[in-house]
Amino acid sequence: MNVVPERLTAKDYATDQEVRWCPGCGDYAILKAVQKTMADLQASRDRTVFVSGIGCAARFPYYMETYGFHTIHGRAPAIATGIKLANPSLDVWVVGGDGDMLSIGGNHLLHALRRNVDLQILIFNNEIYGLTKGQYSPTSRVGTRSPSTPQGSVDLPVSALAFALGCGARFIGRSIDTEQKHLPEVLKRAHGYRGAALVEILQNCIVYNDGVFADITESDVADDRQLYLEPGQPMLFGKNREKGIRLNRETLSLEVVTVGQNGITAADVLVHDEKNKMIAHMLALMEPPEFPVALGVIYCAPEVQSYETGLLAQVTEAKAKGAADLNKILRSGHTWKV
Amino acid sequence: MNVVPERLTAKDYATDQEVRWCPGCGDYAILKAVQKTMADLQASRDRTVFVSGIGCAARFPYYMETYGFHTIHGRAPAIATGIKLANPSLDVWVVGGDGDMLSIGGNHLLHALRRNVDLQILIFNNEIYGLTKGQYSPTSRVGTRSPSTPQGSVDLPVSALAFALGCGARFIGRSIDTEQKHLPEVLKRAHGYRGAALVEILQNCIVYNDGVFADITESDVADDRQLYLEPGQPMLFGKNREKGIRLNRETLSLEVVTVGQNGITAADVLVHDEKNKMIAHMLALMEPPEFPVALGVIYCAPEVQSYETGLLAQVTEAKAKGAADLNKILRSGHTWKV
Amino acid sequence: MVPPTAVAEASRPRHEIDSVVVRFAGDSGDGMQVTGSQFTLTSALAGNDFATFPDFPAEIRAPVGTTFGVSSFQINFGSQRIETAGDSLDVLVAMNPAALKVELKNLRVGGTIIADVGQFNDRNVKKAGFVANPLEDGSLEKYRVIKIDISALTMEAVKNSGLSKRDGLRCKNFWTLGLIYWMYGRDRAPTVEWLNKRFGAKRPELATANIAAMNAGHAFGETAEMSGEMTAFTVRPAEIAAGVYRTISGGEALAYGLVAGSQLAGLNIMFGSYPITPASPLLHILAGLKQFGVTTFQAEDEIAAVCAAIGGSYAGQLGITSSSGPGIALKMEAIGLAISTELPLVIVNSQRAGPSTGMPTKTEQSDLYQAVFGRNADAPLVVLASRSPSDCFETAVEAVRLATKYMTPVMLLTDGYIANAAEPWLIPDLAKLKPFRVRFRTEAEGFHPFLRDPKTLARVWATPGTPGLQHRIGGIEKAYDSGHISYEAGNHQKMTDTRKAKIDGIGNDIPEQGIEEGERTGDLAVVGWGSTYGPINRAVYTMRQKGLKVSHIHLRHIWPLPRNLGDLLKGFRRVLVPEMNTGQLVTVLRSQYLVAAEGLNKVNGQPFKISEIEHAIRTRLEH
Amino acid sequence: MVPPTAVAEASRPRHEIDSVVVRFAGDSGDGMQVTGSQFTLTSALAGNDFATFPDFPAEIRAPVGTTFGVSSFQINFGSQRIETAGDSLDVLVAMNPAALKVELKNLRVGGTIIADVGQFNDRNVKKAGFVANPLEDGSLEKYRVIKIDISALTMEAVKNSGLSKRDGLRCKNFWTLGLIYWMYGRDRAPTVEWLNKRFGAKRPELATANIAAMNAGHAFGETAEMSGEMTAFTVRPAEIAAGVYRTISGGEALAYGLVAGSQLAGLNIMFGSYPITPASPLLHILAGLKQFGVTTFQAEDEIAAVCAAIGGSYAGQLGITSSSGPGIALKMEAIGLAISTELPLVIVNSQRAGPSTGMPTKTEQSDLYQAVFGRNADAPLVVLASRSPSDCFETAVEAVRLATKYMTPVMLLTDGYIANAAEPWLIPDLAKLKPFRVRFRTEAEGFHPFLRDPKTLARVWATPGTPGLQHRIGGIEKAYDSGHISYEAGNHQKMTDTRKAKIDGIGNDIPEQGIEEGERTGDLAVVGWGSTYGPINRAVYTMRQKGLKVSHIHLRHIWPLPRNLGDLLKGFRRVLVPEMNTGQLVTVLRSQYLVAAEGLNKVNGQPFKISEIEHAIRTRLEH
Ligand SMILES: Cc1ncc(C[n+]2csc(CCOP(=O)(O)OP(=O)(O)O)c2C)c(N)n1
Ligand SMILES: Cc1ncc(C[n+]2csc(CCOP(=O)(O)OP(=O)(O)O)c2C)c(N)n1
Ligand code: SF4
Ligand code: SF4
Ligand SMILES: [Mg+2]
Ligand SMILES: [Mg+2]
Repeated sequence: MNVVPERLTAKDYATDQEVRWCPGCGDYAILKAVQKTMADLQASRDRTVFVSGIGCAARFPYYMETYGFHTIHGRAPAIATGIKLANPSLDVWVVGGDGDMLSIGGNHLLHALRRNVDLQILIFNNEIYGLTKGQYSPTSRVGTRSPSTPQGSVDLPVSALAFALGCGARFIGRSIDTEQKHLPEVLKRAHGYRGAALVEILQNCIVYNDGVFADITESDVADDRQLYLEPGQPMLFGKNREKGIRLNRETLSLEVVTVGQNGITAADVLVHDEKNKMIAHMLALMEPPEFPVALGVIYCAPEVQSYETGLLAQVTEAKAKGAADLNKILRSGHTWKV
Repeated sequence: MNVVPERLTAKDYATDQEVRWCPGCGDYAILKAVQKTMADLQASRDRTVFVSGIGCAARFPYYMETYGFHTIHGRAPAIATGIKLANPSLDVWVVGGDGDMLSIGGNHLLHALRRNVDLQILIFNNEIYGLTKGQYSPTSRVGTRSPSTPQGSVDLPVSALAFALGCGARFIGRSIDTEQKHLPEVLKRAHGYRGAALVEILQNCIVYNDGVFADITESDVADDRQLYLEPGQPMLFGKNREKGIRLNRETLSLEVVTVGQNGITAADVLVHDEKNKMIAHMLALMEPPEFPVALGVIYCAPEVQSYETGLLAQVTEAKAKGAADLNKILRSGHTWKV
Repeated sequence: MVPPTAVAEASRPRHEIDSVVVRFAGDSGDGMQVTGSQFTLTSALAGNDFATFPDFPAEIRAPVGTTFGVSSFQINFGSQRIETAGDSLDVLVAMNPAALKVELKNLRVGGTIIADVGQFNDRNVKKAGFVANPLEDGSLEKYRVIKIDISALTMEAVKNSGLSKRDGLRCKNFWTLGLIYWMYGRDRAPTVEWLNKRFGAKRPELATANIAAMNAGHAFGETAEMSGEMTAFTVRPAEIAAGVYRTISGGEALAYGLVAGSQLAGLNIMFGSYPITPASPLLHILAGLKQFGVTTFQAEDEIAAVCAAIGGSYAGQLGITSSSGPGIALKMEAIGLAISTELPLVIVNSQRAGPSTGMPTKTEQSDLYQAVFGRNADAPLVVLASRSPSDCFETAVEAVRLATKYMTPVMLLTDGYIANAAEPWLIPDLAKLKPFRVRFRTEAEGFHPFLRDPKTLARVWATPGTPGLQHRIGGIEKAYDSGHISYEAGNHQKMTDTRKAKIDGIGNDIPEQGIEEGERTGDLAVVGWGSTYGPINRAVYTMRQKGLKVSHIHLRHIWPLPRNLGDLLKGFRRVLVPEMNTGQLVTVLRSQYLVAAEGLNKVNGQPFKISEIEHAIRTRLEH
Repeated sequence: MVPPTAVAEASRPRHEIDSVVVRFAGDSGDGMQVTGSQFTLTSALAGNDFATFPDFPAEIRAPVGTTFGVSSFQINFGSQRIETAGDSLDVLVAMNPAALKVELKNLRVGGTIIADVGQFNDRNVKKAGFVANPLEDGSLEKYRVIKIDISALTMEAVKNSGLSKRDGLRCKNFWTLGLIYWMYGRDRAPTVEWLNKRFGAKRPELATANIAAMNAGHAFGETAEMSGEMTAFTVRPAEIAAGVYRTISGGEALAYGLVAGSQLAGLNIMFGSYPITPASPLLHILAGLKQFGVTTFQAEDEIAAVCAAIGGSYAGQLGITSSSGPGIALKMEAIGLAISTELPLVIVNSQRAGPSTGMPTKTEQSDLYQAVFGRNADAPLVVLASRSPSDCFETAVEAVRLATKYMTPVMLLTDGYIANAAEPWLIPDLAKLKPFRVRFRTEAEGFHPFLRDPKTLARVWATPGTPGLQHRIGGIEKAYDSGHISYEAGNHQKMTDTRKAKIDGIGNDIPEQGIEEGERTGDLAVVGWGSTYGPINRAVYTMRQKGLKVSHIHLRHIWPLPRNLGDLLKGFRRVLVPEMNTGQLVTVLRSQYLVAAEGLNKVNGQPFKISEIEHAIRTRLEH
């Protein structure tokens, strides 16, 4: 007789806590997508941990019926590293906003990526500080007027994904809050990657930055501004998938082309190779209006040993060298009797 | 009658303080090169400021007869930003080790670069923590044995320059401590760049990491392991400049070729274009033994408004809007008389 | 423009009262803060004294109708001197069941509830956690309950405005404000003006609709129907010092005080900060004052913020940074650098409830330890505390004076209550403030960077760019006689002693401690600091009326302490220290003066009530 | 192997003495630390009691011959109980003029200087800052000066070793060691063994040469030529408790203590740290103890280090982090998180001279304020201090016990002196230590994350991976009854009170404060903490011999304080608190007990001398 395993549904990953984001916030959609992802993965609720910093995004763990740690601003990657080192069998997700991860938390993100700790790191990028009421963030575009920049911001924004690649990230992906089919797929890929996997999620802050991604997400432009990457598939987009991305191999830059126009054929369109870091760089930096935004798994390097695996192997190795007898160690070396 | 201006020599930029690095430390050579740079530039001693964090490298300001601020570990870019904002007419140099800048100071470096503050930032990379006696650093190669990693380090190092590009740096260069001709040239280019200019200097720590760059600097390998970049010039190296770098435009990767072999001609060799960010990425990541190390100005984007220029323009703009009368402001809006 | 409602005033008899406490409570989206500040403004213009207490939810916008999404604004106004926002409410405006649920406990028995019955539907009632509709089930019989379908009346009032239903309903706060204006005989004109200014240019229909709603609410009060239930009151103008007044919040007063201080010092400001509740308003306000030579830098984190400020001071501007508890903790290492290099620096700490993230929107006074003691090594600095929104101005000027005169970091403590509350302020004439211009060192002769003023012990301030003075400073110990790095034992002792003596010496440059209320000796001294000023002062006043020998001492200078404080305290039989923490100032006073001071501690995120302090005084003096 | 020199012992008459203080001083590159530790080892094997004080320059390797490049190692050994490294030197070994210049002030009048005349050339003499050669100009006539061309004699001794001139000359420290071994009748065998082990495998010629140099130095002592000038001494074994001994440094004792504690608790260790002087040794040593389930993580900075430790504790290991003052300051915000989430955490603070970077290689006790008070909000934790290298072991075990039993951060204070010094240690039998195994929560029934043990008030520890216990924690205030986020006023009061009560309650779980030396009442209590133990104890002992009614009280538990301490202090007429800071413990004692404790403060980077404390005791009791 076969025992039919009890299947958990997305709802089983929701806590009984009232969700406290502003009505209409993009975070609701992300929550839904993550709960769906969990159900798709049939993730163990008690072996999964969500770790976050501070911010609207960082409230996330309270709504996941798993283990959760809402820590302090910017430090989630460091705390998650400690969790993973202490118990590598846990499935650890890190969640934070663009401020949490790229402003105060930039250094920890850098080192978690560089070290290749086996984490799924999600940045909810709304290009604003939501929780503290709307100041501009390191991803805000030049000229952003906010309470702290009444005349508009002057500093150049950082690209979460280009930054990650510069840090040595081996997996980067991107999706959009409301993309309830696409987002879970990207999250599952990230989950499957052994090593640090970073996913940027474009998220609408309805209160302080409403419509900042309208030029990408509004239904009338979406087709022309969203490029869904598939490994091994040509980079086509547009209503009728008539547009494509071509690599200009002379200038080493990307161009938007229309298949069938000016002699462009399907063969001219770049085929997505997740392992090509240089292309990944260019894809990460594509921006409207000139380009569509690249979505999906942009870069996925071959897996190498993750940090905690390497470090804990040293512990195992040390243990293998003989019983750990502290009494004996204390008495080794030069001792004398009185 | 012409007044002959008094020319300052390199010595005029030396303080009376005894230099306190280990005998043979690469920092001496860098000091010499910087003093020479100052003399070449005829830099004003009282308008120049050297700001550093903590570490052997960070002792640097004490030896420069300019203004100097030896601050705290990792924070020099942030302090330098404040200095530049308070007095943009100062010429501000930031100096730090690989630990200072890329470990504890990574976040400040990220944001100084992203904001494009007009600073010259020098990283003395010895791939080790010198001052604290030899622990491995974020640039140490995998397997580095150090007091804190007796079994060898397991984490992947970060590349200072790839990181910088990911952060949005618009000028990156590289040289070697002992290259007394080349280093001042790179420094002068950095100095001339209005915006954040990052220079990585490979530096030998004779005590804790002696010879870590021997595979690049030893005289028997130097020709084959050092690629000196010149804008508009082909990337040639080797004893007789017979080797070159070719771009494989299919895989988007670089290759070492020998001119005259296998049908390779001079035309196949890549010509250095300082403005090409993608090539810069690839150059920054070239490593022996497969590749020579790229030296010189690797990337130099067209100048854009630097951060302090933009921010201070807002102050000027605000001032231009009328006399700043606080008494008046206090009395504006709703007031009432009792 | 003729005030649209000027005719209606005084058409019915009004009861005269001394003071009233009103609290507007509703959903976060109901505009309670705007309502409150408009009411504050008109109270000011009516010549009342007042104090306010805005109380926000932690969430940006919590789901509609929940208790944790309730936002409220309390005002205490009167013809007498008002010290606090009031212990208990006379009038509670409840825009929905959740607001009633949360705030009812603060209403005095017999107090008035004005409820929008239009929002008391089953769903909302349940969401608020009531089992039955409290307006119906008799549970409110201790109060006067005025039930009005404000929602419906508002919709009616704005029906011709062309607004959508949603936008129209949003005007209900102005309908309510109109009603309350009628209750207290207020002039609507300033609010009309404000609405026109706010919406006039871009969305004039919003101005029109809100004005219509306000007028309708006002008219509703006027009409006979309610006369049985509602009473109209007159609150006479308070007797307050003559002069020009305005309302001011703590954030504004701080910003203006810092700018005024910088002008008195002859410096520009380099302000580095990172947003955090409740400290952000200072960043926002200063960002709008750039015309005064203020550069505001939103840094990547608190460490960079303080470091940029230090860099600014090093380069010859006035470095200022600001944050709240957790952010201040992050700045401590860098503050040590400013102490070691003896650079001026003002650090504003808007305290909030902790530990850790705690309750960001709730007030607390628990960073005194951190301010006085919270750094590695012997690292003394100056600590000041402001007692009220308007007092922030003076305290800020004093902070700048001490920082620049003594080349030292100064920590200025304020709190969430002060930062958000507003009060009337007799606007000072800045021309009358005494300047304390900074003199930068320019003479090369005899210069070294740690040369000191023999009297203040302040070191010279020589900024990069000064010809011939190039030098190096840093966080390593410096030789007393040259400023060079020194590891010499005796030198470190001397420098440590000097750093301490410099700060201790400031005790001679600050006013002697005075008494706020009462005699210089007596049975009980109530010693406070910061935002507890109001309730302590009022409680001491009242208890003195009852014949108790109690006095109120309130500290602005927390470190160093005023030189006469020890003697002053010895003149009292007992010393009581009310604090919104578990007992921090009391530790300092006991250690400094060996007086058996005892704490009165409240750590629930709410300001003290006058009655709590009265009670404590009484029990202390009845034993 | 037969000890190569066993024959030579006792061939000449020896003076017997009780104790001697020797200081080896030379250039950083001269190997003084190795020399010192070898001498320490043989002193231990000879049965002496001893204490050592290594004193490093700040620079890694300063230029040869400079005063700031002098490295020295002081040892006090004897047949009596040794408490400190010694106030003044009996013998100063000066390998070059700079060493003489720097250390001469510590030599007692009549003391012996052994100088390598081979290094007293004009250049070196000038570099050290002498105008003339001090060995020649009669300036040393208050001392016994023994001039030996150690350099030349070493070169002679190693001439057949095949070493380069440079490497050969490097053996001069072992030549000198050989001479000193002769002076005090020491066995060379252990050093021979050590040299063979150190160099034997890779560079046997170095072992051979150094042994040859040592033997030559020893033989030099033996030979007649020097007999007029040099005396050989015997220092008898000290009377010390029976058992097996070893030498131990503070760093080692800490590491072993933490591992022992983790074993008693039944936990693995997650150690996160970032290098900093003088805290790094703990990182280095623990990195070599991975077989005990210790994971060492060199983080990107101190914040990440403590955060990783917190993550480790959250996941069910013992989170430990370690740093020195400036790094500890950076950790404070995160420590607040551990306080708020009530997770166990051990924070080791190896104090150094400040403020800011200060003097990293010099010792100080100035982080007590930071430990007790240095965080935002009301955020109490446990503070312990160890008094000596070996005491670090016990203190570390106690830190782990309290952290895990009470689910709280514990700050363990040590200092640069303790971290680097070494002393003999009666090795404990770990099997005899009482285990305090942690019980993780596994029952789902009735679980919530802030359930408390009614007695200790510790919350349950439920780690991710436990079936059915999934829950969320964080730094926002939590409801007492559910652990959910709560902004409720009364709840915050209750939680604040509970956090305080939990820590205060630990006062009942720690030993009553005892007396180290003297009676329980008297004229003067000298109260110390940390590394001042030695000089205080010896001074009190001596003054008691002279009939003064003085007692020594030494605190291990700084917060909470032992429950009987207040009463104890009241039994003394006066209380004196020697500290290497400007008066930090004294502030705490005064505030807690209102005792008129006074400070004896020394802040010059050097430990107290016994005589300084004796003097202070005398002046206090003569008034
Ligand atoms: C140490 C510290 N500094 C500052 C804050 C205040 N703070 C909380 S969240 C936040 C930024 C929020 O922005 P983001 O991370 O983008 O998240 P969002 O709210 O937009 O989701 C800030 C500055 C804090 N809680 N702690
Ligand atoms: C806050 C703080 N943490 C740690 C240290 C200790 N520390 C000083 S320098 C340094 C790293 C030195 O390495 P690097 O920056 O590479 O400079 P190098 O000495 O190699 O030139 C460390 C960890 C410190 N001074 N302050
Ligand atoms: S402020 Fe913005 S990001 Fe935060 S909950 Fe509201 S809509 Fe979402
Ligand atoms: S330790 Fe290394 S980097 Fe530091 S001064 Fe010595 S040689 Fe140079
Ligand atoms: Mg955001
Ligand atoms: Mg380095």
